[in-house]
Amino acid sequence: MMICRIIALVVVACSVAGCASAPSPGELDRRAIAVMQSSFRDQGIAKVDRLHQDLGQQACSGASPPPADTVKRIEAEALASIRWPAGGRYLGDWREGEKLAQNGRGMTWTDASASPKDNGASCYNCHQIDKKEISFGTIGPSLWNYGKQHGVKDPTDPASAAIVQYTWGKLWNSKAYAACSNMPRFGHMGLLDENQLRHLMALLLDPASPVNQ
Amino acid sequence: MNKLIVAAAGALLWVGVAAQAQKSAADGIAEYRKMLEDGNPAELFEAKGEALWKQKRGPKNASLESCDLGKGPGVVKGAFVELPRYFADTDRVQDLESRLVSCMQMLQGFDGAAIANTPFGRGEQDNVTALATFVAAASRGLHFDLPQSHPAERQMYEIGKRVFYFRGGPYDFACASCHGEDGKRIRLQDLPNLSKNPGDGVGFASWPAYRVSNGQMWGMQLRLNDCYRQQRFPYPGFSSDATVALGVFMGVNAKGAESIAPAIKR
Amino acid sequence: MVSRRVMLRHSAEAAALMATAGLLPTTASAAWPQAAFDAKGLADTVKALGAGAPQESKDVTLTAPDIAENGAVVPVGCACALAGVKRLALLVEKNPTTLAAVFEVNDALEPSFATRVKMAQTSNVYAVALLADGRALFAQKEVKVTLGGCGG
Amino acid sequence: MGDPMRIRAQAQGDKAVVRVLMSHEMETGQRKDSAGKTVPAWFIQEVTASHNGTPVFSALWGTAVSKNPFVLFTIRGAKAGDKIVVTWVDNRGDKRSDEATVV
Repeated sequence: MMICRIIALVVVACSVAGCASAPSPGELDRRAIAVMQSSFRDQGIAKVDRLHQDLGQQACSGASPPPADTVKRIEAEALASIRWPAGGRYLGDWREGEKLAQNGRGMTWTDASASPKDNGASCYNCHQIDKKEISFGTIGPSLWNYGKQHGVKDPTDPASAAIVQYTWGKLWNSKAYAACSNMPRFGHMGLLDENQLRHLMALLLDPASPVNQ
Repeated sequence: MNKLIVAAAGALLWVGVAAQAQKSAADGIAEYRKMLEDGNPAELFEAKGEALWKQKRGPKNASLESCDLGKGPGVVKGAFVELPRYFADTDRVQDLESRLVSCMQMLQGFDGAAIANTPFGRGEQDNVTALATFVAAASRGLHFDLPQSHPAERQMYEIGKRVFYFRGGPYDFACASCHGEDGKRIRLQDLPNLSKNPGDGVGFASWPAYRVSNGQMWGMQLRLNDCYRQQRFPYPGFSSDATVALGVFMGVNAKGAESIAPAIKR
Repeated sequence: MVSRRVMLRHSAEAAALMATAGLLPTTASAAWPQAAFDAKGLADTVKALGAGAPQESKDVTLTAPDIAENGAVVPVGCACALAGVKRLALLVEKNPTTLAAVFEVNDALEPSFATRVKMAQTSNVYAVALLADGRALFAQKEVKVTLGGCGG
Repeated sequence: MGDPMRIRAQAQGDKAVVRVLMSHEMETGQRKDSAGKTVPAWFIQEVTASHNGTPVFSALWGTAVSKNPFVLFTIRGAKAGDKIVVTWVDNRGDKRSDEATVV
């Protein structure tokens, strides 16, 4: 580790002064990592260890997607990581879900704690959900009428099991269905707890939720 | 398992239907932004920056009027649209704010490292923002054209590109998560695509900008700092290589874009 | 000439406002009508400014956006070309303090002003013209305040 | 006494449109700081302006006017070269005057 650091520093010095010959793409990759490691510091709950990438983060750090076999591996590992809800209870209270969806806070260096109870789900940042909220993002697809569009009349009906389970899985670890999804892994990364996820499930799938009117 | 895959495919095919009602909201926001353009408080910071530029200050009791921002000592007009660039005297690629700190150190005798460690909006760091606003305003209407002739400048572009796509942290975010595609929004805010040329050059060409939401003037360093905060990353150092490399990447991609800095933003 | 009239009216009004408020000003500016700035809602604020029940009128113009991207800065304007208008006021119904600003109207100025106000939430905004005969005429518009940015 | 204002006074026919930006916090007295203590109200209460020495404009403001305030008004009979002086007074008694020439 120590040796790596020293090499990194030498490399940065070289990169800043400009080297005689143009470095190779692989060499630039290494220098970029060294720049990342030297440019950040701990602040509050946001420590530099957040820059340690897992396989998926590393593979999805390019302008183009990773090779097909890597995609397959990331998705398979993510799918296997999903923890299904205790007692098979998938749905909570859509009202609580709406509050979480509106709340974009959590996990930044200005947040006091990384505990799920202090985190929002940031859904409206990227998705349309309840149509009444006009301030929504478009990075993800619209979720207006999500349950209705999927024909969910009773979420406990076995006929709805597939979409209910998919939705839980997507919230728990979005990478199970798209290796480089822009969506955070809310369950897998400990951002939200099971009950919070149930509330979001209800917002999307409960026939009584304003989303499905 | 099979059921899951079928459902996943269905969800992927199923696209949002309700974007219609948005048109009027977007028009309303456009109208609001237009109304704000008449009287941008950034002018207050521009005036303050101009006074600071000319004032004899610091341990050496000197002004910044002979500061070389890349176009020769004392040349302010046109400097902004060519930054970040390589400077031989510091042997570094520098953005506007880090170059201003170098000038404050070399000409006025300030402690550059101490300024870099000062929180945004305080003490000399606040003055750096005002100075950056003044320098940027002198290039309003000019078009971005960052130099890429020095090897260090070309290398910083390549590193900046990799920093831009670097995905990490508890939310798996990279700069590219929000700024890698055309026509996206967070909430109601349009997200400029900063990944290519031509792209939304105006995303780079608007900062320093006056932030309506908190009444603060933000330079590019603070803009990037708060992007990284929202990205749930650790804290980027002021004028660190990662932030300067991003400046080169975005600035080169903004080639040809007209500078509207200092702008007014949400 | 104008100067004398304006000055005279200023001091007379200051006295009247203080009398209406029924208390000594606790602020630096003697003319500042504390009671009017403490009042809640359109009717009470207009009353505290010494005018009668407010009437909606097409002769008053309010300029405000339909949607504000941020409630911290909402551009608003008021105008009224009727004879006898003494003051123009801008009000935000659901703010902790309804009254935002009062502009004196006189012959030296166009009876039209613009500024920016803070809005705590989506609310009705009013432009109120206060006339010499004690009448208060107003125009209103709902301005939506949206949540913006990443919200964190 | 605060930082200088920015005053733009532009002649338009027989009038001059005056745009003023003031540097001021405009604290509402409703906000709490990071330690949870209420930040006391601190805001401009009165803005006045004169045209060649004659008072023409007067406004009373509350805490709802935005930080770094902007105001626009139009003076009749003003022409290029005329002097406009704008003055603000805040609730602490701080005061600032700045001058501009109609262009």
